[in-house]
Amino acid sequence: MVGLVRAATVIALKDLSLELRTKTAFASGLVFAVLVLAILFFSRDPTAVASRDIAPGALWVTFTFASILGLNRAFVLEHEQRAMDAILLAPIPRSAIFWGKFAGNLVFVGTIEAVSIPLFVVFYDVAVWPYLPSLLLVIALATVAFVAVGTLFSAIAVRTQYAEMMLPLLLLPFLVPPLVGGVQLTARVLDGRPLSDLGGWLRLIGGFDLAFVTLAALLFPVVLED
Amino acid sequence: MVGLVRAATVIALKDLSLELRTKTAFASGLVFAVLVLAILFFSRDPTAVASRDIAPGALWVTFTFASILGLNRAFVLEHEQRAMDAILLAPIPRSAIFWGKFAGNLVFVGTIEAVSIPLFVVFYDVAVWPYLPSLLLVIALATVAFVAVGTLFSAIAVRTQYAEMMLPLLLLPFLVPPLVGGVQLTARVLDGRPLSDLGGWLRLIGGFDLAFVTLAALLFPVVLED
Amino acid sequence: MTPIDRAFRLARWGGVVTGAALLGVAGVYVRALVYTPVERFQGPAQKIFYIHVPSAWGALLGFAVTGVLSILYLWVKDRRIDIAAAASAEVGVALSVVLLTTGPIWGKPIWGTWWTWDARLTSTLFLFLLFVGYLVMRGVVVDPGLRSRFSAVIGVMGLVLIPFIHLTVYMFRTLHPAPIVLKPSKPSLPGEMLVTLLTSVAVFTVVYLGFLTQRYALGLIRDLREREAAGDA
Amino acid sequence: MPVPVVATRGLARRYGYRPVLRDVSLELYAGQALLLVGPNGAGKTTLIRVLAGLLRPSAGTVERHAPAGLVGHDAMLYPVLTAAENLRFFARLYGGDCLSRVEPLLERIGLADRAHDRVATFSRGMTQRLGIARALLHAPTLLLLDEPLSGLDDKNRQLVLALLTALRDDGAALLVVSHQLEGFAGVASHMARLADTKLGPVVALDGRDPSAVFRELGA
Amino acid sequence: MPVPVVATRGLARRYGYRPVLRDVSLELYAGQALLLVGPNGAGKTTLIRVLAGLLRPSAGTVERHAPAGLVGHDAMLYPVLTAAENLRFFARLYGGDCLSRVEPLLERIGLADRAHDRVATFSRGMTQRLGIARALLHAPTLLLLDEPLSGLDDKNRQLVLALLTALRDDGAALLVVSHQLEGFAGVASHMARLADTKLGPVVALDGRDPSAVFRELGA
Ligand code: HEM
Ligand SMILES: Nc1ncnc2c1ncn2[C@@H]1O[C@H](COP(=O)(O)OP(=O)(O)OP(=O)(O)O)[C@@H](O)[C@H]1O
Ligand SMILES: Nc1ncnc2c1ncn2[C@@H]1O[C@H](COP(=O)(O)OP(=O)(O)OP(=O)(O)O)[C@@H](O)[C@H]1O
Ligand SMILES: [Mg+2]
Ligand SMILES: [Mg+2]
Repeated sequence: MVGLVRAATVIALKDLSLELRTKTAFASGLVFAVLVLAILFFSRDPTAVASRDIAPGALWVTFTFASILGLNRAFVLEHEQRAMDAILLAPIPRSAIFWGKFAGNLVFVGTIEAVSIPLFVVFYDVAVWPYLPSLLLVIALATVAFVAVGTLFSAIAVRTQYAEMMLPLLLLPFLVPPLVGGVQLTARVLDGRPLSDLGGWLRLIGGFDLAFVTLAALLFPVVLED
Repeated sequence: MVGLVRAATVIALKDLSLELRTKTAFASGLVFAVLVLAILFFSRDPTAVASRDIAPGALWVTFTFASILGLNRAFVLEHEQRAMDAILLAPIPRSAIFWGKFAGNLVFVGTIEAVSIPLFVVFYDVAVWPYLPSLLLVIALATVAFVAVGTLFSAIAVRTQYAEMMLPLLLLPFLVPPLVGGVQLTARVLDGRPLSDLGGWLRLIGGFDLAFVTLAALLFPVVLED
Repeated sequence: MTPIDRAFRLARWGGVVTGAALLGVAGVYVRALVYTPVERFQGPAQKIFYIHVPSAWGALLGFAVTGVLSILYLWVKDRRIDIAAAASAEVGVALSVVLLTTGPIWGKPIWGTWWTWDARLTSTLFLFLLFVGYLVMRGVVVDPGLRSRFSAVIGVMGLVLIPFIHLTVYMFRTLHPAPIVLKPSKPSLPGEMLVTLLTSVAVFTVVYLGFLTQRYALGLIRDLREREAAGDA
Repeated sequence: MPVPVVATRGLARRYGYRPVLRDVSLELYAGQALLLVGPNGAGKTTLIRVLAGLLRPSAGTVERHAPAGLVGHDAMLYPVLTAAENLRFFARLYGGDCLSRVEPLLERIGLADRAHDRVATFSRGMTQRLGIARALLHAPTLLLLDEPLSGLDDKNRQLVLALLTALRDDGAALLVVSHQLEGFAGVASHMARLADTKLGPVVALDGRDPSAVFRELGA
Repeated sequence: MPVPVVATRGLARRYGYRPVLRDVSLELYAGQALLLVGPNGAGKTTLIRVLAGLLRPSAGTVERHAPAGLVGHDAMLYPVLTAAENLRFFARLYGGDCLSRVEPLLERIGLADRAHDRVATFSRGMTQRLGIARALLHAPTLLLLDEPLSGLDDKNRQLVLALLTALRDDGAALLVVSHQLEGFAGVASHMARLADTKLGPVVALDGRDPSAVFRELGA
């Protein structure tokens, strides 16, 4: 158990130190957010659609795509010179690799999200500040779900020699519940509805998290075997 | 000149045969389109926003992301065992490599677009059929622009060891003109405005194509040198 | 009789069953068009009902079977289970294509729209996409052992995903008709139509089984060929 | 009698359906250094990866009583990290006092002055040495080396051979795959040949020169 | 007097600010086979890549009168394509009658039976051989080989050495980098040493054994 936590931390920290050095998550979070916002902004006829109504969608589309790119990165790195083999040789529980990557990816995606949110406030002048806590809770819940599945699938994708295309192909269907939930909750939260009204959606995403984090952790070793 | 065309064809065909074998472009075009559509649908309050109003945005967001993934793929392949070096040794003009990759990517992105458009008709039931020719023209124009820039930048990105993140980072700013143009034009075309009304936008994108295809072709050899 | 001969015989049987089933489908349609009353509100459009609903049934059956076989594979690790799972997925995808085309064709006249993001539609759609990805992945991974394990993992994940998607979209208003046959109270469908529906469901089940046997046999043959090529006992 | 550090019984491995190893039974004891030779495509790398636990055998059993140190065809390093960062990462992964061994090891393989350059900028021989250092981080009692001398110049070949001899004398068990036999006279205690999926007899060298024994192994 | 196939004058190359080659002047004529030796990190690979035109020199000039055939540390192949697909692709790229040489070459390097397996599934020695075949596709008059024997077993080492000798006799110019000198007696006509960024004198072997000359080159 101690071994697991220690190993997972070591792995996560390695990925994060790389991220800190390159700042790619930060930068791309920024660029993605701006671009999606721009496209959706210019695509709509301002008289017909209030920006408020598409803000949540834009927010989540950004999160999704920025994250998918990040997720791939995590295993491409391990694959390049087969460094993953050296990790597998170490006397650590294999699930530690999952938890390490999972944690690393969470921080990575978290950064992207942290960067984009302020941009939305600016672009769509939606007043988030009052609802920030609930909003963050919602985002966190949805993020955990798809990062867990993404971590599992990127380990598969990287070994198909077409990682860039294969990951989204496998992952996207699994994004429906967390994203729809996230979007709905975001919209409602921004309408100033208290979390208590949103029990249904929260339970749904919570359940999804529980189910798939467990499942991913259990299935991960199967994917690593050779 | 003959040499250039021949070499470019050989390179493009190699990439396309790989695509045909794996169908990843086709499949991921499908999945991407559907997911973006789903997210944007569920993200909006149906009473507030008519699907027509966000269809163009959705369309172009899909194109963008699906393409970015495809563009990366093209050079990751070359980089894996340094196969690109062997290509550089061949007695062919280096611009042939650009045109080959460019052509390959165009077909790839074209497939994705061809797959997504029908889906939009079904999901948003926007009546495109009457406007199809103009719509295709618009899409073609915008696509050429960002595939050209994308081909150039993916050659850079692949050598930064962070290709997945670096390409979008470099590319996205250049997508603003073609995408905003594309989105605007799509919206107007779907409103049944004749192309003659849209001269301004068309000229903008046309000019962008001209400028950046030329520039990319010229700068490409610089990127290859070591 | 060598395994490969046996596989070929199985394939032939599959062919026979499929053929018979397809004849059955034709029969059902004769009955549907000629002997079954035209639905009062929907008119002839409703006739598509007799292919739409059974194909839905067949598709879901196919995916469910794949999911279950995936779990089984992780347990037993027998390559034949993997081949069967893949076969079932293929049939499922094929039938969902039927479903996803008949649906909108029906929807346009009835609902006035090709598509609506209702629970059942959306879950079918994404289920379909998931298994498209499943098949693409199988096409890309060459090592059979690896391919089987990856497939199984995706299959299991998919099985768990479906209820979630359904629930998700269910929290939206729904256009799609509620179950009209499988419900506690007695079926709310005119007897004539009900009989036609049930026969066509039965027929499609046979269609599924026929295709399944065929694809399974073919997979088995390909597999045996691979082993021969590799000169493995 | 002592227990082998690693032992296989009736080991077989297929890729897809191509059999690569058939019925391989092998025992390796502490202080032994087995020099494994065989033609290209014989299955040497496959055997090593199975012994290391990176490949599951298709049949038969593998018993390993210690985490192996592995030098493979790839360096198993992160090109984007520096030499020191690479070793430190794996040292942390192994835990214990491994971290304290990073500096000395870099010193030993003559990369101390390049410790803070990214591995991506290393020459082939430098990468190879760093890969060897990585394998020695946790002072393994079982060392699996797949062509450890490839890409090394004269000086470094001697250095690595000396390193291996020292490890063997300290009681580690070594399995070395190599196509070039020169220099292994002092290192290898036993020798065997793997050819068309079968492992030949393991013969003790007793000071004879590997190249001499090579012929007698019927190459 | 004949013109050299490749010639450099005052060649220098830096990576960033680290000088790797200083003032290298070298001439290679048809029918010559220069065996280039030197410690790890001396700059041999860098020199070869500059000669091939893959790296721009930081100073000095390179004159090459023919497209080079290059065998490098990486195989320069597509792992996702089969052996035959790889060779056919590059043959088409070179044009001419190269396509007709694919089959014979696969035969020659003993990979005909594996022609339709993906390179990703090849053993190291198989990949190395395929890389060599790739370099020979267009019957180059200038061959640059960076450790061509690495990963090859005895039989294939002989095979490749014979191949090189034949090419030299047909009037190709060879530059071979190698850390193992055995077997090059018949192949190499000249020998030189590259050490700490400087290229030493190019000495003619005149049938002497490279290992003997190696010492006299002051290694
Ligand atoms: C899980 C997949 C599906 C199942 C099990 C299913 C089942 C059914 C059933 C039982 C009916 C008969 C209801 C009635 O007539 O009262 C029906 C009707 C219909 N379905 Fe589906 N369906 C599925 C997917 C789809 C899809 C993907 C579409 C595409 C738009 C679709 C469109 C329709 C339409 C338009 C009707 C007629 C609605 C009406 O009668 O008012 N269905 N479906
Ligand atoms: N991932 C793989 N998939 C399919 N076949 C493989 C794979 N890896 C190796 N093989 C095959 O297994 C056989 C043995 O490969 P292996 O790498 O073990 O040989 P080797 O003895 O190490 O050869 P070398 O001396 O060239 O390194 C070869 O025929 C090779 O083609
Ligand atoms: N891409 C690069 N960036 C920075 N430095 C590099 C790069 N490639 C090589 N070097 C440095 O240049 C020097 C020479 O490298 P090179 O690969 O030419 O050596 P080499 O003679 O081939 O060594 P080996 O015998 O190990 O292959 C080394 O110090 C290496 O670290
Ligand atoms: Mg090997
Ligand atoms: Mg070198």
